[in-house]
Amino acid sequence: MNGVRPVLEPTLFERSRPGRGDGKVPHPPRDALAGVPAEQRRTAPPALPELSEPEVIRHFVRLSHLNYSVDAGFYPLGSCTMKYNPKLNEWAARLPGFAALHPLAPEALAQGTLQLLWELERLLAEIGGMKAVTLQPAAGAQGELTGILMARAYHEWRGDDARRKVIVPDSSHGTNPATASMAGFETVHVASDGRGDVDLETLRGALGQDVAAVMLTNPSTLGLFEEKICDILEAIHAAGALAYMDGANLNAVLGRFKPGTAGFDVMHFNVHKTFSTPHGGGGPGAGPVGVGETLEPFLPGPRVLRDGDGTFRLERPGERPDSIGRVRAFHGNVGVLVRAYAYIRAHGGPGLMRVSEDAVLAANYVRARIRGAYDIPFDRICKHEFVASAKSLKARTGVRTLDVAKRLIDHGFHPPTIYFPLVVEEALLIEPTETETLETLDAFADALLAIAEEAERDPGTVTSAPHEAPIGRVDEATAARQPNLRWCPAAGAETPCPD
Amino acid sequence: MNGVRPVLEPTLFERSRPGRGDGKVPHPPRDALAGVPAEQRRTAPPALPELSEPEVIRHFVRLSHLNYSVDAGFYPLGSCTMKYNPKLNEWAARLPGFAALHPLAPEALAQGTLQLLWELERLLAEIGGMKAVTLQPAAGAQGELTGILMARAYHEWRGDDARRKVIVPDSSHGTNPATASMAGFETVHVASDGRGDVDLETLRGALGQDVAAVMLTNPSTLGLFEEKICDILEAIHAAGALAYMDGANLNAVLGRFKPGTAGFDVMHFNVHKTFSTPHGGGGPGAGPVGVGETLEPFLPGPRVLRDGDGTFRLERPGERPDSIGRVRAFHGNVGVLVRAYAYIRAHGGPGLMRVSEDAVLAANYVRARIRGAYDIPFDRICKHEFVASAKSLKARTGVRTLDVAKRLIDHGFHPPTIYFPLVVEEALLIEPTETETLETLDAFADALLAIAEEAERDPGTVTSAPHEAPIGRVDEATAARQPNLRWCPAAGAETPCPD
Amino acid sequence: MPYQPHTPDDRARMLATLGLTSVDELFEEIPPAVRARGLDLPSALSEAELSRELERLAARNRTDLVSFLGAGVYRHFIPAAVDEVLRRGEFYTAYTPYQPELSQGTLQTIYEYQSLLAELTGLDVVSASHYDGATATAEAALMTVRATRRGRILVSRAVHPHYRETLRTYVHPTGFTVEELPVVATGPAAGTTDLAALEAALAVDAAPVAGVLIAQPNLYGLLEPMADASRVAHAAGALFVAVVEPVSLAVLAPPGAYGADVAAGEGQPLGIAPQYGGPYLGILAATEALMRQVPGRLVGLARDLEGRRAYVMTLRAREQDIRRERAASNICTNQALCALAATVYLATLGPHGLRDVAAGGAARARELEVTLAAAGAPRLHPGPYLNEFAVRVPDAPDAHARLLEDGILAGVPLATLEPGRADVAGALLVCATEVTTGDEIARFGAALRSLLASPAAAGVRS
Amino acid sequence: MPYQPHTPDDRARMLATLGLTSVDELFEEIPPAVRARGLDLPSALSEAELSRELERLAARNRTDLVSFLGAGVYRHFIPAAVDEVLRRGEFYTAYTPYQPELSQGTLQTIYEYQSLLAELTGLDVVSASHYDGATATAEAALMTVRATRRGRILVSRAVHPHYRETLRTYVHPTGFTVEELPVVATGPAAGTTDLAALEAALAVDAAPVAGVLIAQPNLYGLLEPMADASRVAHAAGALFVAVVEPVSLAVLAPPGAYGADVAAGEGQPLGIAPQYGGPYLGILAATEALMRQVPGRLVGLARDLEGRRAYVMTLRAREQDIRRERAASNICTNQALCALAATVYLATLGPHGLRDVAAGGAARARELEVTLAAAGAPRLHPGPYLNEFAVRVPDAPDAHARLLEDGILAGVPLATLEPGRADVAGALLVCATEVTTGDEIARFGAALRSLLASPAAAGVRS
Ligand SMILES: Cc1ncc(COP(=O)(O)O)c(C=O)c1O
Ligand SMILES: Cc1ncc(COP(=O)(O)O)c(C=O)c1O
Repeated sequence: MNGVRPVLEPTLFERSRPGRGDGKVPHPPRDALAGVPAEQRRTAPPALPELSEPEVIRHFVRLSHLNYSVDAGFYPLGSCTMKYNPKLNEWAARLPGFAALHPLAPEALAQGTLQLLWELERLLAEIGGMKAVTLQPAAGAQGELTGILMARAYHEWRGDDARRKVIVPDSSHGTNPATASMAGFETVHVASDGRGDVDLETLRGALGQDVAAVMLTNPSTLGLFEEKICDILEAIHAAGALAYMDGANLNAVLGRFKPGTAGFDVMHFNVHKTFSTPHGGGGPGAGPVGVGETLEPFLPGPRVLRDGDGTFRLERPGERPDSIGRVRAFHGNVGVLVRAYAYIRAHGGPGLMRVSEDAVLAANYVRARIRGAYDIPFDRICKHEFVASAKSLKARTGVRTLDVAKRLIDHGFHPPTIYFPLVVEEALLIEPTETETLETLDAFADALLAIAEEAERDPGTVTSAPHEAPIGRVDEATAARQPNLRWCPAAGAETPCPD
Repeated sequence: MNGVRPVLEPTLFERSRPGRGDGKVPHPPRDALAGVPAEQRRTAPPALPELSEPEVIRHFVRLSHLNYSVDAGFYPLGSCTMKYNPKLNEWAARLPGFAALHPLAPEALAQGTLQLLWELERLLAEIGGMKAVTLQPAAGAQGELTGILMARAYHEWRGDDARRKVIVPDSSHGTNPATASMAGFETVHVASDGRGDVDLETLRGALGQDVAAVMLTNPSTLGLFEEKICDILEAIHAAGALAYMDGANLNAVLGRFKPGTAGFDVMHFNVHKTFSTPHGGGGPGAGPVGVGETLEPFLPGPRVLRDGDGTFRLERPGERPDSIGRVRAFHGNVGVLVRAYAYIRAHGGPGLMRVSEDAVLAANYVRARIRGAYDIPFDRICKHEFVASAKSLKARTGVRTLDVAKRLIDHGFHPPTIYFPLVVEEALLIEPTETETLETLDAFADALLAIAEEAERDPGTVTSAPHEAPIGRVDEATAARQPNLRWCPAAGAETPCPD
Repeated sequence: MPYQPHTPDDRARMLATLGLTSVDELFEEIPPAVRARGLDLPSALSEAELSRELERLAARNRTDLVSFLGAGVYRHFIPAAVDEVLRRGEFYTAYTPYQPELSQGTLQTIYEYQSLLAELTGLDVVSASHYDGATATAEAALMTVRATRRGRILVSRAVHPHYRETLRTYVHPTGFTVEELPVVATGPAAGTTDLAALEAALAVDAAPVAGVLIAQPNLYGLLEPMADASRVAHAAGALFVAVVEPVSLAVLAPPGAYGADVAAGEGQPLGIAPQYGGPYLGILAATEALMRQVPGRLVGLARDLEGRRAYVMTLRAREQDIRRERAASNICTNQALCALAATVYLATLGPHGLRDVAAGGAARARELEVTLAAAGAPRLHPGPYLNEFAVRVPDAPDAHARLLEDGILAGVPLATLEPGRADVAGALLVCATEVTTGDEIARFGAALRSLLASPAAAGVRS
Repeated sequence: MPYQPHTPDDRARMLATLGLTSVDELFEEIPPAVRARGLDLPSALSEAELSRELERLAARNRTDLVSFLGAGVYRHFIPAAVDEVLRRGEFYTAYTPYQPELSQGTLQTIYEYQSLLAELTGLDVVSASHYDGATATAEAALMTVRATRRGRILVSRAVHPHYRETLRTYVHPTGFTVEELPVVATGPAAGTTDLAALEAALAVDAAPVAGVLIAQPNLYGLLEPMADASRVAHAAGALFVAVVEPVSLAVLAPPGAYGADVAAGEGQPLGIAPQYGGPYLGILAATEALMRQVPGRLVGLARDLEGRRAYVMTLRAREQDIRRERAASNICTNQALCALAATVYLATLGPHGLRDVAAGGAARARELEVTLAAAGAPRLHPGPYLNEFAVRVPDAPDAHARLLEDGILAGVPLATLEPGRADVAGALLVCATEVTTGDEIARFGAALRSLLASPAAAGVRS
C-alpha cells in the first residue's frame, strides 16, 4: 500500500474537509463581482472538494499506481498500436514557446508553430502519398468524418446527389459506420472472404451509382494486407465512388505502401498510433487527413500557407470557397502534432521503414509462437497485428477469450483487444508494436501458452481471473442498469444524487 | 506487476543486449580521437549496459514502484522532517535561467541567482537570529563541519591552541561526534537528565579551558526543548567555548526561538528538513550555516555581496583573509537552495510560525493517542517529534521495536526512526510533520495500537513482518560479510567480480 | 534506431522462427504495382539535434507580450501540481480504460471529472470529454435533434464564430437546419441575443425547434438573459443548450439552475495551456433525462464481484464500437488527459480558489475598462460582463497592429474574428484574468493613449 | 496555508485531545528570555505570485550566450529520459533507504550506479555518492592518510584550484600536511605535473607520503602521465589518487588500468545541469583493499530471508550513525538523486553513446583549436588534450569581457581561476563538447579575429 502495493483510493470528495486548500492565487478585492447582477450569480458556491496540495498529489499518485501503462508494461492491444512514447516529445510540447501560444495570436507571433504545422503537413503527405493534408481533426474518428464530409462535398459539387451510401467491410472499426451515419449516409457492410480480405465479388455487387465512398482499412483490422487492393480500387472508382483509407494501421506499411499513390482519394492518420503520441488514458490524439487532387479544394480551413517571402500564414476566410468549413475551433490538437513532428524527424525515411519492419516481424513472431495453442483463423503472413481465437480452446475447456484476457493480467500483461474484429469468434487481436524487446515478446507468448495449458488442467483458475489485480471482475450489468455517473457531495456518499 | 503489483526488477546489466540503444547524440567523425595518444586511451570500451530508451524508462518506472515516498504515503521518521515537497519548487529549480547557469559564468550573467542567494542568506539569518549565513555546505553534516572549523579558526585566531575537545550530548545525532573528529577534536559525550534534557551539572563538569565548542540540538533529538537553555549557554560561554546549534530540528520552533538571538554562536540549517526540499532517496540537501558577529570573519568564501549600485557579486580571492576557505567547489547546492527560497517566500513569517505550530501539535497528538500501548519515556509536551519505546511491550510479548516497525509496513506506513536516539531502549522516534492530515495521523496511531494489540494476541505475525512488501527482511549479516557492491558484467551474473 | 530495441541478432532469431531470410518477405503480398520504395523525408536526427531544432522553432513564436487576448481561450495560472500529475507515465501512457482491472486510476479520475463538472454545471450527466468546445457544442445540438425528433437548431450569433462554423459543418450533412439568432443592436441589451427574435423563430409551428444555443458569457463577454431564454425555449418544446466557460461557473448561475438541458463548452481554462489551439477539453453535460443521448464515454461507479468499489465505462450501448452505425456519435479517442488536467486543477484550487480566479479576472477587467476608457477607448456595449468586453477604437485592426509593436497584444479585432459584421468592426475584444497585473493594464492604457493621440490614429495611416 | 491540511476544526480537535486551549501552550517551556515573537520576513506569496517572482529572477540570469566555458563543469546534452525519471515522486520524495523492504527502487539504482562507475573507473568499490568533486577529492586524500597511517599529501597544482582549496580546508584541522606539486614550465610536457618534483617529494624518508593526487585531464585540459605517476607513487609506498572527469573515461584509460588506488571526481557531466554549482555528484571509487576506508553509503546485493534478491545498505560500521566519532567521515545525506541522474544518463547513452559524447567533444575541440589559432590565439601548451585547452590571448581578461559583449562566453580567464600565477595569466581556458556547433566555433573565431585586429586589443584599453 502507499507505494508498496496499490490500494483503492477514496474519491476527492471523501478526502475533502472544509477549510483545506488555499494559497494558489491571490485573493481579489471584496467588491470584485460588483459588476455582476445578483440574478446572474450563483447562489451557493459549487460543492467542489477542498484539499491541500499534499493530499491532491498523494491522491493522484496513488490512483496512478492503479493504472497499467506503456511506461510500466506491454500492451499487446490490436488496432491500438500501443508503442513507446518518446520522452523528448513530452519535453518539446511543453516548451513555453509552443505551450503558451494563444491560437488567435497574430501570425507574426506564431511563425514557429505555423512552420512546424506546415512542415508536418508535407511530411504526412509524403508518408501517405497524398497531395495535401489537414491537421485539424482531433482524433481518428474526426478525421474519418472530415474525409467523408469531403467526399460528400465532392459529389454535391459535381451535382451528383444520388449517392446516399457508404460501404465498409464487416471487419471495420466501429468508427467507420458511425462516421458514415454522422455524415448522413447509409452504411452497407460487405463480408470478408476466406482469406480475410474483402470479398471482391460482394463488393462489386454492392457498388453502384448510389455509393459515395468505400472505407477500407489496409492493412485490415485482421492485420492483413488486402492482396486485391488494385482490383478493389479500380472497382470503386469505376462506380464513381471515392476510396477512403482508414490509416489507423499505417504502422505496418510505412514506406512500403502509400495509399495516395496507390489510388486512395482520402485517408486519415492516427498520430496517437503510428506516430507515437501518448494515449493519455483515452486521448487526446490527432487525426490528420490526407487527400489527393480531387478533394483538395474541400479541405477544412483555415489551412497553413507559406507566402513568397517564406513567412507562414493562415488562410483568410473565404479564400477557398469549396471548403467543408471548420471541423473544430482553432487549428487542431497542436500539442499532439508537435510530438508527431518530433517523432517523424527522429526517424527519417529509413527509420520509419524500420519501424514497420520491426512491427511486422514482431507480430509474425508472436503468431508463430502461439500457433497451436490458439486458433489462427488466417494463418498467413500478417502485418502489424494478427487475430488469434480461443474458439477451439473454449470448445475443449470452457475457457473463453475473456478468461484468457483476464488471466493475462495475473501474468503481468495487459490483455490484447478482444472480441474484435466482430467477424472472428472469440477473437484476440494482438499487436506487439516495434518497441517491445524480444524478451518481452517471448514472455508474453509464454504466458499465453501457459494459460492455454492451464485451461486444460485447471480451468477454474482461468475463469475466475484476475487474482492479482487491485479489483476483480466488475459487475457491469448492474452498473449500466443503475448508473452512478457522479459523486453526490450533498448525499455525502456514493448514492446517486437525488433529483 | 507492471503497474499492477510491484515486482522485482532485473539489473540494467541483465536487460542489456549488444546493439541496443543509439540515437541520442550525433556520431562524431572517425578520427575524432586522433589527438589522443594510444597509451592514454582505453583499450576496451567500458562494459556499460546497452538498452533502448523504452527499456530504460520501463526499468526505472518499475523500480520506482518498489519505493515508498512522501508523494504516496506518510513517513513518520523522527529527526528527518519528511514533510511534503511543494511541486512549484521542482518547477522553479528547472527554469532554464537557473538550471543552465554555469558556476563560473561572469557575475553580470548571473544576477538572478546571485540575488536569490543573497536574499536567502538574509531570510535564513532572520529565521536563525544570526548575523550572517553561508549557503555553501552541501548537507547538514557539512554545515556542522563548516561551523566547527570556524570555531576552531576562531580559537586559533585568538591564539588559544589548548581547546582540543568538543562536547556533545549522548542523544546527539551521529554526525555531531563524527564532525568533531573530522575537525580534529576529541569528542566528549554528556548524559541527559531524567527529563531528557542535557544534565547541566555534568555539562558544567565537562566544560573547561580545553573545550572549543559544545554542539547542542534544540529541540533535542528526543523532541524536547532544552528548558535550561539559558543556563547552558551561559555555562558554555563562561568556559570560553562556543555554542554550536544543530538546527536540524528547527521545524519545531520557527519564529518561537531564534538560536542566534538566544546566544548560540553558530548553527546549521537543514533545508531538506525545515525548508522542505525533497530528500531524493538520500540527497541532495543543503546545510547553510549561520553565525553571529564573532564568527563572521571565518565564514567560507566566496560570499555573495551586493555592491552600492545594487548589483551582486562574489567575494574576490583574499577579500576576507580569515575565512576558513572553501568547503566545496563553486557556490553550494544552488538547485536545492532555489527550492528553499521558494518555500520560505510561499510562507512568510506567520506562515512559518504556523508550520511549527502544526508540526508540534501533530506530534503531541500522536503521542497522546499511543500513550499506554507504548512507553513514552519523557511524557511531557514535546516539540516536532517524540520518543516512544517498545520496552514494556517487548518485556510482555517479545515483540521488539524492529518488529513493530516492520509490521507497520503491512499497514501501509513507513516505519518511524528506530533505535535512535541511542539513549532510549527500543526507541521509536516519531515525527509526523505539519503536512499530514488528521485522518492520516489517526490512521497511523490506530495502526500502532493495532500492532500493540496484535503483539499480545499473535506475536508471531508481528515478528515475521513485513508480509505485504515486495521483499521480506534482508539477511544483512551475510551482505556485510560477503559484500557484493557491484554487478560484474564479465561474470554475467551476480557473483562478485573476480579480482 | 531511436526507440526500437531489436538488434540484428533479435531480428535474425525472429526471422528464423518464421522460416524467412529477409524482412522483405514479410511485405511480399503488397502488389508490385502499389509497392512503395521508401520515403523522401529529411534524414533522422539524434535526440540532441532534434531538441535543438525544436527549441529553435519554439523560439520563433513570441509569447512574451503583454496579452489581453481571450476570445475563447484564456491564460490562467496553472498550479505546478497539475503538470506533476500529467507527467506521470502511468496516466499519459495508459490506454483507454477498457479493462477496468488495470485502469482504476484513469477510471476514477474520469468519474471525479464527471462529478466536478456536474457540480459546476448543475447537470448530472457529464461526458468523459469531447474534442473541444466547438465540437461539444455541435454534438449538443445533435443531441437536441435526437431527443426531440425535431429538425431546427437556433444558435445565437453571439456564440463564438468557430463554434457556429463547426456546428454548420456537423449539421449540414444531416439535413437538419441551423439558424442564427441576431443580437440586440442598441440599448441596454446591445450585444446580447435578441429574445424577441428567438420568440419569433420558435413560433413557426410548421418547423418546430429542437434546440436553442446561447453562450454565457457570450462572444462579447456579455452576460445573456439565460433564464428568460431557457423559459422561452422550453415553452416552445425546444431544449435549451448553454455554451459555458467553466471558470465563470464558480460565480455565475450554473446551467442547471436556469433550466438548461445541455451545457457545452471549452474546458481549456481549467488548467490547460493555450498550445495554439489544442489539445483542449470539450465539456458536455446534460440532464439525466438526456443520459442516453450523450455521445462518448461515461464512467460509472460500480462494484466488483467481491463487492469492492470499482469504476467502469458504462452505458456503452451509445458508442460506436458496440452500436456501429447506430451509435450516438462516432467519437472514440477523446481528450481524457485534458479532463485529468481539469480534475487536478479543480482539486488543487477548490471552490474558493476557483472563485478567486473568476473574481480576480472580473476585478482586473473592471480596472481595464476604466483605464481604456480614460485612454479613449470606451466599451462597445453597456451591459454587464464578467472579465471580457469589447472596446471601440478608431481603426481597430490598425491600432491592434501598432500596439503589437509596443509589445501589447490588445485582444483581438472583432473585424478579424467576425469579418463582414459592420456593427463590431471598429472594436477590440479584450479580456483580463487573475494573471493580468495592474502594471500590464497601465502599460496598455499608456500605449493606447499615445497611439490615439498620434495623427496616424485618425486614419491617416492604414 | 500553502501546504498544511489542518483546518481550524482539526486543530481544535487535536488541542482538545491534549487538554489544551491554545497552541501557545505547546511552546511554554521556551524560557521567556529567549522566546522569539515572530519573524520579520516578506509576506507570503500565493503560488501564482511566487511563480512570477521566480521567473523574473531566473530571467535575470543569461544562459543564451555561445559558451566555451568548462573548467570543471560541462554542458552536455541530457536526454529527456533523465528528467522523466528524476521527476518521479517515488524517487525524489523518498527518504534514505534505511528500510530495505520499502526502498528497493532507490537501493537498486544505487547499486547500479556503483556498478556503472566501477566499469568506468576500473575500480570495484564505489561510494553511493559524495557532495561534489572537490569534497570527494578531499575525502580521497583522507582515505590515503587512514590507510597508510602516513601524514603527507601531495597534490598537483594542475588539479582544479577549488579542489585544492577544499582539500586544504579538510586537511588543515587534522594536522596532516598538503603540499602542491608544480607543473612543468616549458617543453612538450608543459602544463602537466612535474614528475621529477614528485619523485623528489616522495623521497623525503622522514615524512613518508600517504597519497599523491593528480587530475586527468588536468585543469588545463592536458593529459597527464598517470601511469608513470602511479608507478612512482607506489614505489614510495604511497597511494595514488586520480581526479577524473567521468565522460572522458569512455575513451581514456580508466584509473584501475594505471593502478590508481582511488578515483575521485565530479559527476556533473553525467546528465546533471550546471545550476550555478550544484547539486552535483561527488564520485569516489577505490580498490577492494580500501573498501573499509570508503566514506559514505554503500549498497550491496543481498538476499531476503526467502532467498529473493534484495539490495541493502551495507558495511554500515564505517558510518556516523553507527560509529559516531570513529566513523570514516561525518557524511550522512549525500547526493543520491544526482547519482540516479548519472545512472539514467549512462543507461540511456550506453557505451557507444558515451564514447560519442567524449569523441564528439574532442572533435569539436580540435576544430576550435584550429579556428582560434587562425584568429591569433595559439595554444598555451603543446601536449595532448581531450576537449579543453588553454589559448594565449593578449590581455586575456579584457578580451574575455569584450567577447561577452559579442554574446560569446570565451571560457574562463585563467587569471581569475588562478590569480597570481604569471605563467597562465595571459590565457583563456576554453572547452568544447558534443553540443558545441561548428557555427558557434566560427562565431567565436570571427569575433576573436576582429577583436585582435582592433587597436584596443594591443593593450590600449583595459
Ligand atoms: C482502425 C481504426 N480506425 C479508426 C479509429 C478511430 O480513431 P480515434 O480513436 O483516434 O478516433 C481506430 C481507433 O481505435 C481504429 O483502430
Ligand atoms: C539532528 C541532526 N543533525 C544533523 C543531521 C545531518 O544532516 P545531513 O544528513 O543533511 O548531513 C541530521 C540528519 O539526519 C540530523 O537529524
